[in-house]
Amino acid sequence: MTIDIRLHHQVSDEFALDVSLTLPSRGVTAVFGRSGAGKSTLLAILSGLITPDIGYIAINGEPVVDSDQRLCVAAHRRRIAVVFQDARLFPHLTVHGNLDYPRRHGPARPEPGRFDAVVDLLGLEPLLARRPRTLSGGEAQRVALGRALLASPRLLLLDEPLAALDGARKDEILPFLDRLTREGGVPILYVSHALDEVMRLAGHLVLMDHGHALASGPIARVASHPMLAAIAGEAARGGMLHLVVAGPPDSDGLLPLRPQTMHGGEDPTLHLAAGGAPPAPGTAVRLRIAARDVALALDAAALDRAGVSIRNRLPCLVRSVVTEADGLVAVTLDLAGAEDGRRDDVLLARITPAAARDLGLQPGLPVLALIKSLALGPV
Amino acid sequence: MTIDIRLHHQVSDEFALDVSLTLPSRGVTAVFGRSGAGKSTLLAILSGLITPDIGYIAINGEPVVDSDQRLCVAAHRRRIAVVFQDARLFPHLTVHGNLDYPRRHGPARPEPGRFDAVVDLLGLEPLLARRPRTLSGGEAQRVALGRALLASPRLLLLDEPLAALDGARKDEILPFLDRLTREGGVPILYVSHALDEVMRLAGHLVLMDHGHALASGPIARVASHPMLAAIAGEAARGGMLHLVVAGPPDSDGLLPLRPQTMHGGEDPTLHLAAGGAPPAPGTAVRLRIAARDVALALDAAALDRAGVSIRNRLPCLVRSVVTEADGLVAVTLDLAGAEDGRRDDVLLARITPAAARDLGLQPGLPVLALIKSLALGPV
Amino acid sequence: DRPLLVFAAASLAEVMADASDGFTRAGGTAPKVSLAGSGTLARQIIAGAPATLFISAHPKWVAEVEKAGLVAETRPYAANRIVLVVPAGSAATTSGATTSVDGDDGDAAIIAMIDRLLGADGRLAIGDPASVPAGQYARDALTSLGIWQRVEPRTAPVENVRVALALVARGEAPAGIVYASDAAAEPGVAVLAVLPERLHAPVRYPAALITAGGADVSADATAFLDYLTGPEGAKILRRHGLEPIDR
Amino acid sequence: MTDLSWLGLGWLGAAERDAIGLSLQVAATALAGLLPLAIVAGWVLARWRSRARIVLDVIVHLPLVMPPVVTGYLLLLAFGRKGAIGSLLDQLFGLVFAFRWTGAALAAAVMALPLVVRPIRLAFEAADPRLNQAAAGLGVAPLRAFLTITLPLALPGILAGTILGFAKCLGEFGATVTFVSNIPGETRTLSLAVQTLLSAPGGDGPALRLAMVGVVIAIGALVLAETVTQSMRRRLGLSAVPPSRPRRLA
Amino acid sequence: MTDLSWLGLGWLGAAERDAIGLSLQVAATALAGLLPLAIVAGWVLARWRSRARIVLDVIVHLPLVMPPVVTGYLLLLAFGRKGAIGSLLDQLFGLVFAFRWTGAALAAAVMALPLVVRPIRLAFEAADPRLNQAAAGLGVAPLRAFLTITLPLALPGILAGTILGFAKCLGEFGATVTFVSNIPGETRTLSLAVQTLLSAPGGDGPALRLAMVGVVIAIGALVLAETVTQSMRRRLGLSAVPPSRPRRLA
Ligand SMILES: Nc1ncnc2c1ncn2[C@@H]1O[C@H](COP(=O)(O)OP(=O)(O)OP(=O)(O)O)[C@@H](O)[C@H]1O
Ligand SMILES: Nc1ncnc2c1ncn2[C@@H]1O[C@H](COP(=O)(O)OP(=O)(O)OP(=O)(O)O)[C@@H](O)[C@H]1O
Ligand code: MOO
Ligand SMILES: [Mg+2]
Ligand SMILES: [Mg+2]
Repeated sequence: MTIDIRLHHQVSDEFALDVSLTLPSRGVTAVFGRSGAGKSTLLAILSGLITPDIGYIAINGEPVVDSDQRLCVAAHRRRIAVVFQDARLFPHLTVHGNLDYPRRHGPARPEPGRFDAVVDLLGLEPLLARRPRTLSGGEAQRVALGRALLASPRLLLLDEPLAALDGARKDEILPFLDRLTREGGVPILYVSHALDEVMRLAGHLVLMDHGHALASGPIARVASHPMLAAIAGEAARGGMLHLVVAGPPDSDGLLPLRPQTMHGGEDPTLHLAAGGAPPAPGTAVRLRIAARDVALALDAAALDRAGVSIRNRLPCLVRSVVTEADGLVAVTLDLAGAEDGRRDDVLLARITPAAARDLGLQPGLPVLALIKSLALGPV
Repeated sequence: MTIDIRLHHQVSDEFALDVSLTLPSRGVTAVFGRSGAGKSTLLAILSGLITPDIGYIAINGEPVVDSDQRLCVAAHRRRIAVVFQDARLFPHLTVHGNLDYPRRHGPARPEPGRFDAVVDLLGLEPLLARRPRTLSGGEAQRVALGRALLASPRLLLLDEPLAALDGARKDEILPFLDRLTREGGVPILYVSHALDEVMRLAGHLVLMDHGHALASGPIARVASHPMLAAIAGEAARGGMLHLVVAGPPDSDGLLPLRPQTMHGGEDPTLHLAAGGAPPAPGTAVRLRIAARDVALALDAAALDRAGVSIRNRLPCLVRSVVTEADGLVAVTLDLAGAEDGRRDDVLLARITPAAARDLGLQPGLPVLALIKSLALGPV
Repeated sequence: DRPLLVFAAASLAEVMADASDGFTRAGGTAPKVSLAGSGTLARQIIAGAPATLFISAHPKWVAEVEKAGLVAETRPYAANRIVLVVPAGSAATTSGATTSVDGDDGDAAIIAMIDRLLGADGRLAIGDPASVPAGQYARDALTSLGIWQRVEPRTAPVENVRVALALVARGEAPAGIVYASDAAAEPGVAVLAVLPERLHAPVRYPAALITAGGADVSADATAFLDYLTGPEGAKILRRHGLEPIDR
Repeated sequence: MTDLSWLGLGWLGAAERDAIGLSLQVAATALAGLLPLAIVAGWVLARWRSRARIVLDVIVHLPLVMPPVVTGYLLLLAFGRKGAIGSLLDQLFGLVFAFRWTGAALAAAVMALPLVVRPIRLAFEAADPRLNQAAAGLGVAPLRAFLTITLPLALPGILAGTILGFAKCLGEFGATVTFVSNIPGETRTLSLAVQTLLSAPGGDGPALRLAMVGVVIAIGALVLAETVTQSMRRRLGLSAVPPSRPRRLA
Repeated sequence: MTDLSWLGLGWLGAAERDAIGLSLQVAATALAGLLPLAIVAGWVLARWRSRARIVLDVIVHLPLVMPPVVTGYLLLLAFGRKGAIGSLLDQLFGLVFAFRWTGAALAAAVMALPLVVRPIRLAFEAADPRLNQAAAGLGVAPLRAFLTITLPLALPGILAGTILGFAKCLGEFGATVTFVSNIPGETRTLSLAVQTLLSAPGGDGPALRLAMVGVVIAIGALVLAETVTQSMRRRLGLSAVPPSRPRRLA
């Protein structure tokens, strides 16, 4: 089940969108790229607001655009809801009217209680009687998101829907989107500049630049793409671990997690603040580990003696050691004991040259990756 | 030199803005608060777009609103430029026309070369001939920012100006804003939901909620306000250090920094990736240290033996140890040897209860704060 | 029978109002009277208007309708005169009563009078000769006097008698040539001279009974026309400054 | 004819009251027939890009460019009993315009056409097509989106056009009198009645008095329209609030 | 009078050519005088919140509501040589309207007033006041912001009003003939000339031919206005692009 996109569209003399992508039709696909890369244009073409000059677009094998067949399904028949960068609320309707619009005038038939659930999630209750013009920036974006959620779409396109929201609100909404796509089976294409947002949510990442898709693939693979850091800034660098919940939360409320691909060796259990509803033992989870959160150590026993507070210590092998332009040293790590073929699990650390020298880092060296448990974020 | 604000304004039956603030009229003041807290409304009142019901507003002692004196200076006479949440570009003018508008029709007389400098900084060169409607979200916001910068304002109000920008672009613009306010002496009021943005730039933080200013003060003080974490999410927690550049960058390109308030004891020098133009020795800098970037250790010698890659090790004393709602333990640290009165320097670490038990943490205990050098960010 | 719909020249508004009342009171069918410019009415009849009686301010429009084969019978109905008017109370009127200008030597007197009244930049208010019958008679009279070439640029040709009268009454124009009937009804003007009928075609209001595409002449229309041309009708005409035609 | 006794216009003669009632009837009929057409024309003019648009534009403006009498005369030729269209409509539907109040309504509608279409067109041009795009994304069909978004947003413009058209209907004279003559109780509208009074000497006073009745009716319509428009604009958050200006505080 | 020989209208008589030239002159003068007023009135109607606005609104609509002859008659009473305003203007500035082409222009301007004001008003209502706020933040004074932002943004509406007004000026008959009479070469505009031809039996053909000249002039103006408007809208990114519809690909 995939979303297939091959298209060429000349937007202006200077800018053309030219992409060829195969995206999973489950889960969240993040579209990441600098300002002006063509992300919004791509979304507009998918949703049918722009007809590409040439192209083929199919959702689960069902074509919606096919220039060979001279086919172009009308936007409203595609059932692809968009949350635009500008909220585009209907100014003559109240917030309630906006939220209810897809049901009243479109094909959406949300199950009973869904309206209230969405209103609740997005904190829209006090705004229901208001007109869009009086909403604050973040309020408007929440309403737009709610409206799209209530359209029961086949595919949801989000163009920076959380840019104007505070962190706490984001922390509420992101898990909901996650549930929507996992339980509701609605695939989401998610444009965002906030890489941590993306990383928490997306399983697939498309990296765009100048109208082209530089890379597209599982997030663990694309996360190490050199352009990502160039676009996202330092905060973007990092690795990815695939873990399994190893048991119930311990007495401190920390959830034990084990790498899926690691066999033998030292105890590689990580501990994560479990939060309200921890996943059941056996659940597979995926965690992004920012390079800034990873430190290295050589000697586990000495660590304990040193009284270091970092509990998550993952035995790894150095894959590569590269001195980068900014003077720091990038150390790529494989999990110790991982099968050779499985390289989806990867960790990145960035340390000072002095530390690299002192530790005598070189490919193949066994090291401990120290990861602050806090840095793991919610599942 | 301050900006004095005392005002009450009833926006609607449900919402009133009611604040009393004294802000520094130098540097960047961040206004932080959840969606709908009243940030944009506050900016609108300052800039003169809304006349408050009752109020007194003065910039450097010169009142612009004084309801006792029935005074309300017209918006265009205040010389307060605003970058709105929506870019509000003039649709009938090209990007060049928009940027040049304040000079052609207003009192702005930017020095020669400034236009090109701003265009350059914001990467607007290829857009100059374009009309606003054809710009991408991020492009429009950059133009709006450029237009405000070229209006040579007395005070600059920024309402989430970087929300639609990628990290790399932000990394370019933020230092420019910093220079603008420090060298140009233009104070900036900066609304943002991105706390790291705020923290990198602002010297003063106003925390808003439900139309009220919950807290206002130097960022080091307000950064530990409990509401901050509630609003900003986990990423917001952290501490603040005031440092002095201790010398030129070392052979690895790392800049040595020392706390201003620390005397005697172990060598507390921190090392920071220096970047392109490192500040001269003796320059005072301020760094925010996120709680997630701080680990603790007890024994320095054992650390070396353990081969831990973290080079920045700051001797501290535990001020408090608090187990928090999410199960983790918040450890507040004072720098060892700091004068008692000087508590602007503060570090926060969040560790697992198990680690806290193992380390035997309690107030007064000397510990080493381990800070990944990378986490310090630019000066 | 077709309803009694009368198309009458707008200048007959009051005459028609009185006549309708009188006819109805005398037991006749209440007529409906559509008042507009004679040309407009004629075109409408030709285009199939259900009029049963057409009273035109000028015989030529009846001729047009006749050409279309829609006229069953034409009868002369009323006569009018054209008069030279000045603002009431103006200096021109104080010199004496209405000048008699019926003799041949009268022509010179009229010419002198007009020249004097218009002075250097006054205008002579007349109906528009192109469209208003009163204006056509005025033009004919001035042509007969041999001064139309000279006076034409000094005329103010208006669409509507009402306006011509108002121009004179308010002194916008120092003089005007209008129907005697109109002058009689407007207290703001005084008649300086009645123009001799020999100077222009006689002012006649013909009445035509209309056959609508083969339909017979309406009995009601005939009865009403009889009333109009009868003694009652004559009284009404005189009351409004018009002359009945003796047959 | 509409009973207008409740208006308390007893000081007016029966004929005048007839004329007023007729004018209202004519205006209402003209607008009812015209509005759907004008909305379609306004939309086409606003959204079509074809060069052929200009043809429609010219047709819409014709009644304004030509002397009213010419328009009336052409109507007479086309829609008269003997006219090509008139005779056809008569045969097919028994619909007769000639010398009926229906013809007065037709003339008024034709003369009002350009005035009604332009504001509607401007309103459609001002309605943001991106909102329709948003609706399409929500699965709403274009026509439905037009009816539920574009049309409501264009309502102030439609109302503005209606008001201009209503005023024109009240004042229309030339085309009406030429097309359907000036028959009391049938085609003698307010405007024609005023003109009739005025064409007789001494009719100034009654004519102006009657003209004032038209003005009063128009004022009523204007006040109503303004009220509705303002409340619509207020709901859209567009109410006539000036760009906030400094105000001295109490 | 304007020399129109270059138009190649040799097939028209001198009188007709005079009428055409006069019509253009009258229309141009009327619009030149009317536009500034209409812009002010449109702005006031769009942005004032005072209830007194309705008074202005009624005044603006009056010429539409009243039969044209009444308007002309009232103009005559006020602006004639002996009229209160007319005599004053004559004494003060030697400005005479009565029986002059200037009076025809005045009549045309008055009759066009409601048609010109409404589109301008709608355009001002559609102009986003938040842009003026942005300008204020950049230190630009309100009047300057009006001239450099609101006015340019309202240009399509102003042009729309101008076109309606121009068409009305060409077609105006009733008020003009009543106010300044029908003097060849002085006040006999195209519309009056058409009417004159029409009021003689057999004048239909020439009348319609002359009316067509007016239509052709109007078409020229419409095409010009449309071209300008579309290029303005294109520059604003508002060009008549329909909400993107599915199109079959080549
Ligand atoms: N009508 C147009 N004419 C010219 N250029 C255009 C037009 N529309 C879009 N573009 C350009 O196409 C590029 C892609 O625009 P798009 O909106 O897809 O960018 P984006 O990736 O969404 O950027 P952002 O993150 O800033 O929103 C931009 O450089 C934009 O300036
Ligand atoms: N005209 C109005 N009527 C009613 N409520 C209003 C009106 N204008 C603003 N508000 C409310 O005032 C509050 C403050 O709005 P404001 O735009 O200042 O928020 P904000 O802090 O900027 O939020 P955001 O971060 O989402 O932009 C919001 O709850 C908003 O809904
Ligand atoms: O000028 Mo008109 O508009 O005669 O009817
Ligand atoms: Mg975009
Ligand atoms: Mg805001």
